Amino acid sequence: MLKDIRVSCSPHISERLSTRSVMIDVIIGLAPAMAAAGYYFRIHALILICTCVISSVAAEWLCNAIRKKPNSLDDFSAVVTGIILALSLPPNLPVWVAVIGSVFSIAIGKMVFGGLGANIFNPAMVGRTFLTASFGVLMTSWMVPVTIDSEIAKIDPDNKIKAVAEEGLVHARTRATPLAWSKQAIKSELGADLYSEEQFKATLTGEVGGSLGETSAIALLLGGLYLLIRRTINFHIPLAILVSAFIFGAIAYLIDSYSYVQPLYHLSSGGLLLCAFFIATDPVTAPLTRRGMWIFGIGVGMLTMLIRIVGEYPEGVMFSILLMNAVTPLIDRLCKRIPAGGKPSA
Amino acid sequence: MILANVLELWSSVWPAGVTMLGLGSGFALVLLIASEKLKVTVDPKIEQIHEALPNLDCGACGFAGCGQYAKAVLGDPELLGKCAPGGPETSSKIADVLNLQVSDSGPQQRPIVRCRACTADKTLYAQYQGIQSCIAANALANVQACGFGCLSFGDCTRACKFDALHIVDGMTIVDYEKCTGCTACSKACPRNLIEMVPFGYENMMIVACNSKETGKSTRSICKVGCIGCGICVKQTDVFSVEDNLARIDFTRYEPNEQAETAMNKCPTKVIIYRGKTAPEPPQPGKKPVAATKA
Amino acid sequence: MLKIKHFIQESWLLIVASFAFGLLIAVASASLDARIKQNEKDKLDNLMKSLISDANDFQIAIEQAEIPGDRGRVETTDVYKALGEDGGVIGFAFVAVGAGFADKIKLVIAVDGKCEKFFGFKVLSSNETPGFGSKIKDDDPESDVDFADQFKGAPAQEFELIKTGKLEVIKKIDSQIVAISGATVSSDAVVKIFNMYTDKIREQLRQKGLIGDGK
Amino acid sequence: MDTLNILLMGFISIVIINNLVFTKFLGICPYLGVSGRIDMAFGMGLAVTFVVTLSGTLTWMIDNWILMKLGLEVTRYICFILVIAGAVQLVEMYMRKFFPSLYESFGIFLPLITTNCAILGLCLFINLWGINSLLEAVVLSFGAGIGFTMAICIMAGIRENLNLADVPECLKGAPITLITAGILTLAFMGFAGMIR
Amino acid sequence: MKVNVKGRFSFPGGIHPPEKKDLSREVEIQPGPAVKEVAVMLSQHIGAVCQPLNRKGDAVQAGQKIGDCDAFVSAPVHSPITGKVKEIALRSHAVLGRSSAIVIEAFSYSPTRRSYFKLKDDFDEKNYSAGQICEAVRQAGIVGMGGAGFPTRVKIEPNPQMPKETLIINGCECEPYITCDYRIMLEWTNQIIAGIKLARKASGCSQVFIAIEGNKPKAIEVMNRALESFANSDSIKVIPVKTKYPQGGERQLIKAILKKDVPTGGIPPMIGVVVLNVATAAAIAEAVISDLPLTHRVVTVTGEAVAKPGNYYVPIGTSVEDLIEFCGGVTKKSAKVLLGGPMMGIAIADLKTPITKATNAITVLTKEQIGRAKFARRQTACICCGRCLEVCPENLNPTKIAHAVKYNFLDVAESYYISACMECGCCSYVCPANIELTGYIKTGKIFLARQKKKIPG
Amino acid sequence: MANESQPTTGLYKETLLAGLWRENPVFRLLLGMCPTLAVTAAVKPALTMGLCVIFVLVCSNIIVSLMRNLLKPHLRILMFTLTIATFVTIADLFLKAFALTMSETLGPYVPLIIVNCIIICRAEACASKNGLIVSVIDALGMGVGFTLTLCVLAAIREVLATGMIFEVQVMPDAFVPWAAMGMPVGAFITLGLMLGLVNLTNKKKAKSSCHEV
Ligand SMILES: Cc1cc2nc3c(=O)[nH]c(=O)nc-3n(C[C@H](O)[C@H](O)[C@H](O)COP(=O)(O)O)c2cc1C
Ligand SMILES: Cc1cc2nc3c(=O)[nH]c(=O)nc-3n(C[C@H](O)[C@H](O)[C@H](O)COP(=O)(O)O)c2cc1C
Ligand SMILES: Cc1cc2nc3c(=O)[nH]c(=O)nc-3n(C[C@H](O)[C@H](O)[C@H](O)COP(=O)(O)O)c2cc1C
Ligand SMILES: Cc1cc2nc3c(=O)[nH]c(=O)nc-3n(C[C@H](O)[C@H](O)[C@H](O)CO)c2cc1C
Ligand code: SF4
Ligand code: SF4
Ligand code: SF4
Ligand code: SF4
Ligand code: FES
Repeated sequence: MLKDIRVSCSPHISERLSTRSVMIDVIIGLAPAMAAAGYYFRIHALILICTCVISSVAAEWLCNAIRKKPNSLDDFSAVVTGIILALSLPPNLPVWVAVIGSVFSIAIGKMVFGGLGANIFNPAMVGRTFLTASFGVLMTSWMVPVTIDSEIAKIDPDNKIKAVAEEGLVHARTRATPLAWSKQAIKSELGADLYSEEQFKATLTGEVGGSLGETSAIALLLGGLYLLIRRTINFHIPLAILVSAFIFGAIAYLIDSYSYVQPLYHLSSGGLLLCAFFIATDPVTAPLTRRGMWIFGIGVGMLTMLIRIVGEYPEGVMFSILLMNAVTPLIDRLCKRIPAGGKPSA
Repeated sequence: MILANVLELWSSVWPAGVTMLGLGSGFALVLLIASEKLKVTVDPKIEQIHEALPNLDCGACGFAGCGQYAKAVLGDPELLGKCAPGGPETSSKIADVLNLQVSDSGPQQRPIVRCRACTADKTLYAQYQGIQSCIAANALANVQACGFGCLSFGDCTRACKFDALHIVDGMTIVDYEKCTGCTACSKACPRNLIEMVPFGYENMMIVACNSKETGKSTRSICKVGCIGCGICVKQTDVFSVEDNLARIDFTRYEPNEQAETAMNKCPTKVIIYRGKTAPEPPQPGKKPVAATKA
Repeated sequence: MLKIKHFIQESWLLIVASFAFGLLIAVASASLDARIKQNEKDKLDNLMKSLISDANDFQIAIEQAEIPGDRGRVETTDVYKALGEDGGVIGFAFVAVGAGFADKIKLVIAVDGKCEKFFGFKVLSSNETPGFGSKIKDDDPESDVDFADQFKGAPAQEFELIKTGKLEVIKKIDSQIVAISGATVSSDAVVKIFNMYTDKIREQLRQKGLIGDGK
Repeated sequence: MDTLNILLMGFISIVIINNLVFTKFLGICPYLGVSGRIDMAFGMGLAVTFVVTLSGTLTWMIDNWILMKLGLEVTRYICFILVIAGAVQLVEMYMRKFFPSLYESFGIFLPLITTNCAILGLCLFINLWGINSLLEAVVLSFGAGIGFTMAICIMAGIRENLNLADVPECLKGAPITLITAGILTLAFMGFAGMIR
Repeated sequence: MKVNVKGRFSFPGGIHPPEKKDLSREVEIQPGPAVKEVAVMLSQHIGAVCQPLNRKGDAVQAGQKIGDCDAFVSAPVHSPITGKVKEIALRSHAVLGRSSAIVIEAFSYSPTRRSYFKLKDDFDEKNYSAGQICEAVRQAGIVGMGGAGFPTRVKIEPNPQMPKETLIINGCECEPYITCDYRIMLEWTNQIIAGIKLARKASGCSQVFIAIEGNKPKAIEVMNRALESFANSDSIKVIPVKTKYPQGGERQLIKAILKKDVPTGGIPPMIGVVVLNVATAAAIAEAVISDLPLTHRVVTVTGEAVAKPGNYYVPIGTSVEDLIEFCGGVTKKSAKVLLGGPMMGIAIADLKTPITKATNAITVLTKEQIGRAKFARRQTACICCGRCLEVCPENLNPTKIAHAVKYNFLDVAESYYISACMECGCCSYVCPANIELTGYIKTGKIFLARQKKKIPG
Repeated sequence: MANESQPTTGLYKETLLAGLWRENPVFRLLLGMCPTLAVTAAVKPALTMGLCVIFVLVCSNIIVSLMRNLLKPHLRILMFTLTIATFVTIADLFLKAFALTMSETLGPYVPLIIVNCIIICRAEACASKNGLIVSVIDALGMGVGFTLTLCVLAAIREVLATGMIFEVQVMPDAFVPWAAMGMPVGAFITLGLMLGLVNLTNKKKAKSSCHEV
């Protein structure tokens, strides 16, 4: 009668969802940011994104080949890592640096832990941090968007735009990066009010210097919204990050509104939005439970602002991500779920 | 001249010497008193093991110092060999201490696998997709037609710490050279196919089947299953048949003519030898496909 | 009595050994001590000499000068005077300490005999990140300007750290110091150390009458 | 107020910014060895905190009040190590005899840390940094212990997770722990320069 | 214990798989095949196995008791047909593997539409004492027909240590595909209510809730109407619960209706609740009032691969093969045969497996459907997305437990409360990485049980 | 361990080689990790450190071996510590006198040799049980093994972090140094990967204990 039947454990049906579809969703969510990057940085964006994706994928393939494990490229997670890494790098980064970063991300950040799902730290951030530590100068040299008239942009001969303090009010959009500017304002006691309305608008559209994918707040919000609607990510982590960062920024602003920028500027500039929607939400490295996600998000937000405000670096996103990744196992342990019926008495 | 030099040296050197002397003797005294006054009695076994250890308290074993490791090893001999500084030498010493507890009387217990169906002998009703473990597969009725035979997913081979079990062409084969008789495999098998029996001889005769089906239904699903026909019982009373399945009383088994006859007369050739030098088991009827290494 | 005997029995080896080792160390120390002291002095001398190339000899001018630092700490340092060919004082040098990016930075700073101009500084010890903060001591062969060069001949007054990278600003010797890009903190630390010591040292030199009080 | 400030800053600095494990490479052996399980790691951390506070204080006193006064700095290393070893051994025996439950929870780790560089290292660093008040020495020593506890607990959490992952066979155990520690140091760089 | 009937009766977690009930929802209960042979398993319930009361060759009457056991937690089995005992042999059992069954060859069996259950006009549960009801239930061999097969007598018998207050009648039928309870509620309404009253009487409960999922409005209506027309049914309420899987799980049902949690590792009577399936209630009525043992049951035969899906009233012991054959055989597409629904049902390989008292459905899935389910598709590693945590009705951490089992850290699995899992399958259903979480958890539970059994011995 | 009465050249060779590879203190015993990580930013300090360790190891093994029959159990470890601390102090003094820069670079890691588990481990495992010659050879083997490992690690790091080795440029001019390799990260990750590589080379047939699907 029946010849070709199968047996297996229940359940025998499942939702139409796969790791690959989740990853593709993330790529779609990143598309607006990539488009914005492409618009503002043109060929630089294309080169950087392609380099990172290709070398990430190649590195993953190689690692699997070395371990004689089945190929795992079709889950697309390496592509996501590549894109996120690219979006967090300065647009004019030399290609070879991007290759080193991608290979480090995948090999040390992911594959040595056992590949997809096993990594403790966010691979892209591991790569970026390594690059920052290794090639600090290259990693902090920013270019202005090509859409800005070169007449206005006072680009130094060596193409490193260090904000020129003595010229006072430089054209808002040509300052290094919004955060670097605000940091410098604190240090040189120029006062953060130089951080103008115009600049804030520029951070929304993205016509500012900065990492490839972080400049346009609107594009990031759009992508984040897509992920939220698709339920690829939960709202907990982004909300916790943005709210805690805002509160922290607000406290600093209230204490000294002369040297610290308005909290809203903090949200719109730098990698915070990219982080909140795409990086901190990396499910692998974030806590599993809702309560854990709140703690994680608040931690990321607070650490980011702590580093931005008190620390040495203008941007704290990648460090706070890695730090919170490190304590994620502890958070998960702390937020261990208790069965619905309470702990068994025995 | 030299004397003067020496004296001069001495004069600059003595404070250090004396300080050290004071320190040294002070510590010696305190430690001596402490070691006698604050002595805590512990299990002599632990003490023995502790003594065998290098006492470096380096933590390489993953425990909080040698004392803790000693305690742990006593409880769980599988932890043996974790002391990197001590090396194999220390391990063997600890093993000696531990072995004092093991009484060895009677023949060694060794596992036998009571199923000899190779892949070709088995009948399948369906294809199993899922977790590749015997326990998981056994939870589903009739993953194989025979509800008693070896599932060949190798839970037992994973349980064996000594690499003494292998799945060859769907059969679980014990490597009696490597086997230490630790019983881990017999505990692991969800179908209770692996039985620890006293190996009175180098090779033991076993009934390599576990099927309690009636002869007819056994025959319909397995070429090498015991059909409970009772021919073997007629040869020697070492055999008995219960629940359609022949068994051997291993405590009374000895290699002799009758047993040999029983083995040869078994219609499905389910009585075979197992042991270090056991001959290849005979094949009933048509030869199955040559055993390919799994 | 028995107890003492027991003690001796158990511990004589340790006691003897500690005594012997104590002596051994002391002997080693005694024989190497002079050299060690000399080494340290040589190192300092060399650094000071490289700053004040005309100096023939260095002598302690102020012993344990006290410099009040951050948060109520007090640093102490010896101030050396550099003697020229003619035996006249041609400059002063001292070791200055301050917090850098990673750890403390120790500098040797030299000023001229009137405490008006700096001869510059050398790094005695620092633990700044290689490639970043370590540039305060490296003479970077690639760049045509050197961070340390900005201090050579600079007036002995408050320095100001700025971040502009224009070559003219760097080349200009004045009280504006351009930070090393990527190592603002370390640059700032050096400037802070200068600012912290300069006035205090001048004050003390003046008190001791080693320099005139006219500016 | 100033003193308090110094103490507080010193404490924070040694816990996170100049963490012994991440920046000074001290105490790596137990960090690799005893970080397999969180409860063990925590016990180890407590024990280190206790011992490091004790020995940091003791050695500072001996150094400043005896050795420096007598000009016997050459014997510093010997004195330090003897004080540490002796004190630890005594405390361990004492605890074992009179507080067995306390001993079970963290006393068992005591012997393990005599040969741990974090202890001696900290005493040496305190000397090297020229800490000249007893209070500061105590706070720094305590902070060092807390920093170690934090580091080893984080690592233990991570390793418990890695148990349930498909780490390449050849990297299991110490290698992956080292790599993780490497990335952790990268992460902790974020705090660099926060307090000077 | 006031109940807010208006609230949204639901529980945290759960999933919404496609219902697929249309296949057999509107098909009335029909007589099953004319079987020639039935195999009555000696163990159809949780508890002690029955001993056969007959020998090979004995003739047996329909309704005759053919297996019994003295143990408290057990239930006798009866022959559904008149015939001859052919043999006592091993048959496949969905849970127990190979297990003994009494094989009865029918002299003649012609299935008839089950005669309509007539509730006598003078029916009043007060005419029966609690003891009488319990004994009748036991003698009729009634076990839970909702799936687990726990002897019903044990459930309803008053227990002084755990006084029962609430009786919940489980008409949720949350599993996709299955419709037998729905049909029973529509067609045997009065019988169910009589059964409920008897069960209430026997267990001494003061209030009764009939839980029906919101996607069965007709059943709710019919039930409500029947209650109105019945005397003495004011303490019985129909509660429309949220449509969601596994709403029918008793712990979830109790949570939804009473907002109470059954203690982990505990059973509902600990908080004074009894949960009975609607079919069980109907069986109670039949047993007590008409003195009929449990020999037949309604089975839904369904699935896209079945030619004639429907609900059939069949003798217990009928083989799956016969039943599927009766429904027009299976089409070529069929690839998986399940006893039960697709979420909790057990896949069987041996189609000779007989139906037991707890078998509520036979679902035959097509290749295309199982292709879309786990196993066939590529698995990846867990991406820790947390979906499995979100849907777990027991508030567990399925991925941790499953991975602990996979990597052989059973103590870790235990520390994450592996034993609290009810194997509902929600976690596997949603996992984007296609990990067989439920399978691993099941494996781990078996493993632990083996370990526990071995260690003291 | 060796029986002292009949030492053979083979045994000596065996002992020597054991320290170099088979029982390499860093790779196999995982001991003395702190200096391994701390001093390997460049080859020079690594080599200096290694030499110091060899010196201390040999001296303390000699002393312990000579005293081995006089040791009392409760004072044994104290005795070892004392011996080692003495020689470390001497080594430190020598460094200060003859290699001031190195002494400054190594800083407190020289005195930390006292607690380096390798030395106390060899004292315990070898010297306190063996005769003079075996102990010395063992010390040399272990010490050289340690030093070589340190140097390899340091070489990798120095080349990548500065493009130089022994402060001599070896990489092409276009090479941009990877500053991170000179930082703690570099130390941890390089050593981790090296350990992995070593494990790989002598990997025995390892069985995975999980139920793979
Ligand atoms: C996800 C992400 C993380 C980042 N993390 C950091 C960081 O931790 N440190 C940093 O200096 N820049 C980081 N950046 C870059 C900053 O957002 C921004 O471009 C930088 O602050 C520019 O200022 P800078 O020199 O002046 O550093 C990150 C960018 C992204 C997109
Ligand atoms: C790995 C790393 C190490 C650093 N080390 C130093 C350092 O030693 N000294 C320093 O002043 N800045 C150091 N920095 C950079 C500072 O944190 C900060 O970004 C810099 O002072 C900003 O200066 P800029 O505006 O000139 O770029 C380091 C940065 C990184 C990423
Ligand atoms: C996940 C799950 C789903 C269940 N769904 C139902 C259901 O839909 N209908 C039902 O009657 N019982 C269902 N049950 C069984 C009930 O939990 C419970 O055992 C039953 O209602 C008790 O009644 P019984 O003893 O009469 O079978 C389910 C159990 C589980 C674990
Ligand atoms: C919502 C979401 C966010 C992700 N973010 C990152 C990321 O920030 N960095 C990264 O390397 N991979 C990211 N990934 C991809 C993937 O999870 C990651 O490569 C794993 O950490 C690899 O194990 C993301 C995936 C998802 C679904
Ligand atoms: S598990 Fe033990 S008894 Fe079984 S084969 Fe291996 S060594 Fe022998
Ligand atoms: S003997 Fe048992 S455990 Fe081993 S493979 Fe066969 S069924 Fe599995
Ligand atoms: S199968 Fe178990 S773990 Fe999974 S959702 Fe259901 S109760 Fe939770
Ligand atoms: S649903 Fe699957 S992928 Fe997501 S956390 Fe659970 S097991 Fe992992
Ligand atoms: S070498 Fe530092 S703790 Fe062992």
